[in-house]
Amino acid sequence: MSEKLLALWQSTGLFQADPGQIVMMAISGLLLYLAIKRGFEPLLLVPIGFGGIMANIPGAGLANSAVENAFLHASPEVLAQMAHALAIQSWDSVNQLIHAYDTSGVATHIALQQIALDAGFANGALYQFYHVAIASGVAPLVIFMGVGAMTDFGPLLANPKTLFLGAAAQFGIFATVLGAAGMTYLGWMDFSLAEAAAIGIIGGADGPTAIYVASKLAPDLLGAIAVSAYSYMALVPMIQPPIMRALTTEQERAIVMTQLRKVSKREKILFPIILLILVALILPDAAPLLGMFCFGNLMKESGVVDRLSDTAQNALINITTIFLGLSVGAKLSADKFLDVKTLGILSLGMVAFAMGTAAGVLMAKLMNKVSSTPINPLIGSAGVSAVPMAARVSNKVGLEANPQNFLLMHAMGPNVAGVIGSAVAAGIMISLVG
Amino acid sequence: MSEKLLALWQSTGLFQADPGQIVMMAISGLLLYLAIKRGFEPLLLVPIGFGGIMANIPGAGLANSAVENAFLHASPEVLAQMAHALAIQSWDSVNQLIHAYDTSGVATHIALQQIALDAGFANGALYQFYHVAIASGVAPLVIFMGVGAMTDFGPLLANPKTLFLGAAAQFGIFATVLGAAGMTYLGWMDFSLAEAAAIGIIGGADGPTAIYVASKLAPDLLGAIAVSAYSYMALVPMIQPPIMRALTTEQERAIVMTQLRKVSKREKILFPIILLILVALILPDAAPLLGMFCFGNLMKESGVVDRLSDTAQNALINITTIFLGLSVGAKLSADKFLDVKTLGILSLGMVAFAMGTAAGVLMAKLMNKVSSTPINPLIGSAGVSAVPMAARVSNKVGLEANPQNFLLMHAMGPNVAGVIGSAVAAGIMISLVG
Amino acid sequence: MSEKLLALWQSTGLFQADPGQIVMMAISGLLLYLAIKRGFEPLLLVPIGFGGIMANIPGAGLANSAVENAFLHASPEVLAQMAHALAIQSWDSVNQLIHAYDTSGVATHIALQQIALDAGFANGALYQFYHVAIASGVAPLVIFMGVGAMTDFGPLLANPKTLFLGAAAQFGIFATVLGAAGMTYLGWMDFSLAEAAAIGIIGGADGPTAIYVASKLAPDLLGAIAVSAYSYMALVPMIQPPIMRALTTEQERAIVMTQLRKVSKREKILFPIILLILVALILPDAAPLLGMFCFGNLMKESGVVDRLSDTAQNALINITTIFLGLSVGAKLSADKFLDVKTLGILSLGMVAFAMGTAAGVLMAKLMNKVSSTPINPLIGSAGVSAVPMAARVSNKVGLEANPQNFLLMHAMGPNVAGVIGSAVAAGIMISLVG
Amino acid sequence: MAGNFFDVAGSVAMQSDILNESLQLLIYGMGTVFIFLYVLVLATSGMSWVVARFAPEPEPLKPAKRPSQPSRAVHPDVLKAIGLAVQEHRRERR
Amino acid sequence: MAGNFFDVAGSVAMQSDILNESLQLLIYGMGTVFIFLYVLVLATSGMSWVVARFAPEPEPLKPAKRPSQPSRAVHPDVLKAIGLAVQEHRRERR
Amino acid sequence: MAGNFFDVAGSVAMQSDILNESLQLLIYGMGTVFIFLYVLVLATSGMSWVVARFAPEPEPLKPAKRPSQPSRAVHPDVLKAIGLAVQEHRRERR
Ligand code: NA
Ligand code: NA
Ligand code: NA
Repeated sequence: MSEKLLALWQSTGLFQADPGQIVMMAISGLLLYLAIKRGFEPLLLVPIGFGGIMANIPGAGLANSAVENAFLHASPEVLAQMAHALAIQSWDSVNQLIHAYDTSGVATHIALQQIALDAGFANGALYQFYHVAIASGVAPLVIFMGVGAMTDFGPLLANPKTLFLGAAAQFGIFATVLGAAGMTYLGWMDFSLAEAAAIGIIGGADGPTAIYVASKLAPDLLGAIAVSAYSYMALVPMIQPPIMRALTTEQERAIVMTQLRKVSKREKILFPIILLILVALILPDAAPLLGMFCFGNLMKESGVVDRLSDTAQNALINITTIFLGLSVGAKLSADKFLDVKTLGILSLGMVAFAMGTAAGVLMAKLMNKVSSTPINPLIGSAGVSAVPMAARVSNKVGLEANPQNFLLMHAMGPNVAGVIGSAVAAGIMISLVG
Repeated sequence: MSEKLLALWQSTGLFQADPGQIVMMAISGLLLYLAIKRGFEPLLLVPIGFGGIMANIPGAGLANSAVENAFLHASPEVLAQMAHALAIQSWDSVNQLIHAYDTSGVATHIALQQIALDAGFANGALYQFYHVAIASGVAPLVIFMGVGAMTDFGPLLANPKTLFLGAAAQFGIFATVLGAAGMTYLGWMDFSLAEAAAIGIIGGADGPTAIYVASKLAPDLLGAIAVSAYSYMALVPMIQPPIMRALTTEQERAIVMTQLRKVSKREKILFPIILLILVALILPDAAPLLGMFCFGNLMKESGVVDRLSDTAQNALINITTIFLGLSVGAKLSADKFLDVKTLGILSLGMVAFAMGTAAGVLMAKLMNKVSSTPINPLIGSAGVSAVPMAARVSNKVGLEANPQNFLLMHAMGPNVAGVIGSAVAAGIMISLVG
Repeated sequence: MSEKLLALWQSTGLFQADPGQIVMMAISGLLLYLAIKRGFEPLLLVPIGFGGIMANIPGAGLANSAVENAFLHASPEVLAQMAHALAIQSWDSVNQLIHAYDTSGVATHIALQQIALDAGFANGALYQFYHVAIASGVAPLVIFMGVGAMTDFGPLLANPKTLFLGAAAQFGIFATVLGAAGMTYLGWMDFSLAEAAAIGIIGGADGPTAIYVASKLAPDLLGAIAVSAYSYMALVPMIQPPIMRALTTEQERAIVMTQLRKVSKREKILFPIILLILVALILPDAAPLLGMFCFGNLMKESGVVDRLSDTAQNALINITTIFLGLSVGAKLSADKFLDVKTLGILSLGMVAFAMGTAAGVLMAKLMNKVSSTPINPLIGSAGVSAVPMAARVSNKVGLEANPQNFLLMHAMGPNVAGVIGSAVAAGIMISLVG
Repeated sequence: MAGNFFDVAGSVAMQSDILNESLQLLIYGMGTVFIFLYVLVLATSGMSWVVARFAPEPEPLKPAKRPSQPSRAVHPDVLKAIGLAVQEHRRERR
Repeated sequence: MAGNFFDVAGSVAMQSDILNESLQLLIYGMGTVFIFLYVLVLATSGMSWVVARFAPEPEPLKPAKRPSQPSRAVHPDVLKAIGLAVQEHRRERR
Repeated sequence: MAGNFFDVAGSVAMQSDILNESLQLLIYGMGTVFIFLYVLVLATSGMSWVVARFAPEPEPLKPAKRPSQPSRAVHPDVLKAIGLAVQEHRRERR
């Protein structure tokens, strides 16, 4: 009798809880609060926060693979089998086995998986979502397709020079990589080059891009990187204005830009195709992200497949967002997230946004020096993407300087250029570091 | 010439048909009739019935894995290979091999799968659906998320005591497990404890929960369990009223309940989070089902991710329902369904609903004894869930006793409580028996 | 320094491009042009064309499996490992290894896959889409379900004899198989019987059917077959009229048909069930395609699961179409498509459409001889399916002969009969040749 | 999968074989197509006759179902649409 | 997965075992269900009390959010619906 | 996958290496970004010029397409919406 009550009690989360999980559940709860009450990128942070809570439910192992669950709960016999499959004779702690597993090849993984499944362990639901949505790399691509189907390149086509602003703003990405390397050099942190590159992409201010790169270069940091990317995207209205004001004069901010020309349907149809061809010629490693992005945009602009385009920007992107968010939440595990590295990622992410903003504004000022047509430097900050938030910020700060000056449409150019820019940067990272 | 006509004739279903398949196609046709003409839970029974017909098409093997199809149609050489992989030297009937296969481990399964694929056999379409939708456990979770996004906990929050009715009604579940065990004890049936537990869940009167538990504890009985669960849910308006009348007096049925208070948005947002935390602390094994349920409900109530919530309750749940139904139909194979166990399941399912109804009503009467605020015992029967049918039944029977007495809103409380209750019961089953 | 610039330059598509890929990108661009500017079946040809461009991006390997990418880019050590797994000691070109891989069994495939993954190679995005959508056979089935949910069998039920027109038009399929065999006999081409059968299905004038059969009988030709099928379906208004006029007299074309009777709801509900039962009895190999088709139609006609039916004809079919199209595009690789076989396929496809059209018209004339109720031979051409284009063509040509004669509704009968007919033909091919 | 009766020939694959194999395919194929659709014509006509004879006019059942289902099916969008459409319209009638 | 405390008995599987095992399941099961839902009642009531006491009327926040979101959520269909509906209606008023 | 020219260094991974590697990344990265977007600016401007010069006003083609497609795309919901909206409105006008 008593030992059965004991069994029941031992199956409770209260009994199995470890402090790290409690902390992670609290952090996930904070994300939910920020998303629901403060409107921080709710479409992503609600699923991420909720997924984070589920992933840290003690004893449920929803974010674990069958093998990981076996390591945690298996009987000594099963563990012995697993150790044997790992070619380990003697071992004092399971962590030894886990480490051996993490460093072993695919064949060994399959062998242990078979043992775990035979022993009745199963992959957690969130693990399955992560495996299908992110590990495969598919979900970010599908979301990029949907974003492409929602993007209007008209303002960009009306003023192609704004692409340079989208280029300059990517300085935040690479400067952050340097920063992460510097922290490692100073011994504050221990980031590999791949990790540094993945952290830098936070400066791209583009969620799917950051998740895609992190899943390829630093899966262990994916949770922290995604959380930091989406949080700072939500904080853009707080982060950018002071920097923009500091780097510009009153009269620069008041510059009125010339009305954008009307862009023809045909130009809009040809743009995604040209962009894809350039990607193919210059940077094949950016092809998955930018290819799907162009595909979505072509579906929209061609006007002949509206039912596909509508689905891509509604049912399909919504479904994918739900599972992408839960999958990111699955990466909010205590052992990965409650690490000094996360502090580094959060601080570096902030730096990345600031640097990108500054680079965009300064680039705009430089272009004003060289070109004849006036450019309001405030639209430079929109080059970090964070669509459409950053463009709205440019507009708002502009109105402070000149209540008649509506910069929104002008800022949309660098804004979407920033999406392209960071996808290009992502391709470079994967090509040079991956 | 003639032997070619023979080959054609031998490839017809007429030639390959075995009586069991004919019977199963007839049963599936009956399910379609009940769904379309009698309105029996059509959203599930139309796909289940149609899937049942497809699964029993002679010679098509739509519900078989590549290995099963190989066992049925393979050449002697291939069978010899498979026997060798099963470490069987001599065998007189294929069933021997099939049995050996069923009892072998994952590694052996993979080996035979490779032989079958090399021999040109493929997984049937319905088998693939089942594998992806149910075996993975994903489809019931996605449906639960959608149900959560469609559920309003307002009436429950206005009168939390009704949760006890949702608890009492789960007595039907566990009493049925005892009943199944009794049948085994008396030698009428031969149910394992896991099978008995899976059968009991029929009493939860909740389709996805029953399918989820059956897929974990008794996959072979899944078809019969799902069919019986959905059939009795459709029969609730016939099963419950006599029991409700038998256990209550005229004046009890006429009890007017006090108007429900207005529930604030904030309470509705906090409820799913509190529920999730309790699950995490007390019953981690209920986390997958209740977690997704709470997630769907939070998406709805938070009001900041309406596009996700809309997709969860429309496109996503509809797509999942289609494939879940077809997958359940894939389990309506003669060898599994045309078994004395199915009769046991159908009779026990009926018992489960009756017991649950009675327990709910009696609990309500008990609460009337102890508490001051009056409770109409008729709302107790809604505790079996079967949302919203059971609540409507409470309302209807109530109106017979007092034409001015609208119990619908009051019955919605125990009704949704019943969903939580059976999900909790499911967690207990999986934790203690799984 | 210089060798790093070299590395960057070598990672560009410009450097890695081979002429075949350039040509394929041009051909894919042409498909996009035809789809967007000429309205050639845009729902499929836009995704196919775009997928074709992405699949041929030099160095990106989006359409390659991890193993294929390893063959292309792996270091000598990794290649040595792979050769060893293939039991090949010495080899002068990688093509040797690739050939050995293509002809090896599933076990070897898995072994090489493990080596490739361990070496850091991954499956391309388009390869993953193809694997999930087409190799599994699922996407064409889901699309067929959606088409079924969009099909109204009313006209067919009002005049069942038109089924014979749908039967006759399938002559194009089998005549084309004979044609392909003839080309092989004459040594112009080298088609296997399976390839010939897959090519013949182009004459079915039904995209999903052609893709389904090609994926089973001749995956290497899938790209060419799908492109040719959709192109000729778009060209139906050009291909059919001359043939129809050549085979009919002015007064035959002017024949006015008797008004179609009203068809009851009940008949429409029973038809898909009867069709499914006949498939089960006579031609189980047609069960996957026709089963899903009937399921979609039953969902529509039953009227009790409208939310599922709506999803099947909108969100679900759109999502599937997007990935099916991209997956077909993944098969537009230079080595497979830039082959003399493609020319054979294109010419044979044209023949198939012409033969089918002629057979349909002649059958209608024959039926006019034997039956009392007059049939306008122009509706015979609609038997090739190509819904609803072919029916519109019948109507248009009919109006030329008699401006008061509206044949559209009469032509819808043979038109949907053609869908059934080609699905039946597909089943025969798979059963006799597969 | 099922009885492929060309296997032997197929493996030999001499030019002449493929020709007469595909000829056989033509004969058996068109034969089966016609038989199948002929049986379907009979079954369909029979079914229609039975329905007309024993169970005419099932229409009543439909209106009973339709209103409930679709309303559930399209709920979110449509209700909003109605609201907006009607407001919209009132606005412009003023 | 977790502590299945019937394993041993389960493997023996004597008729009498299953009976008393399922009896135990009944006791522990209903016990846990009631405990769980009882705690839930307490937690819910507590939460409601706290909300009512310290953070009443959060309604204002909702109208602020809703209009924006849904409009985005249902955008394509609904706008078309409005347009068509209004035209439609004008047409038939003429 | 492709030419990772830091492999060797990467495997050594001395603190100083990562610093100069990421410096190189900064140089090559920003360089490529600017080159890529510069070429894109040229290509885009060129394309716009060509379109404006040789193929102005493609608008006519669009209105021809749009009406057909969307109506198909949103068919079920919207038609119901129109119906309901119009009835609804009639009802309240009485
Ligand atoms: Na960016
Ligand atoms: Na329940
Ligand atoms: Na056809």
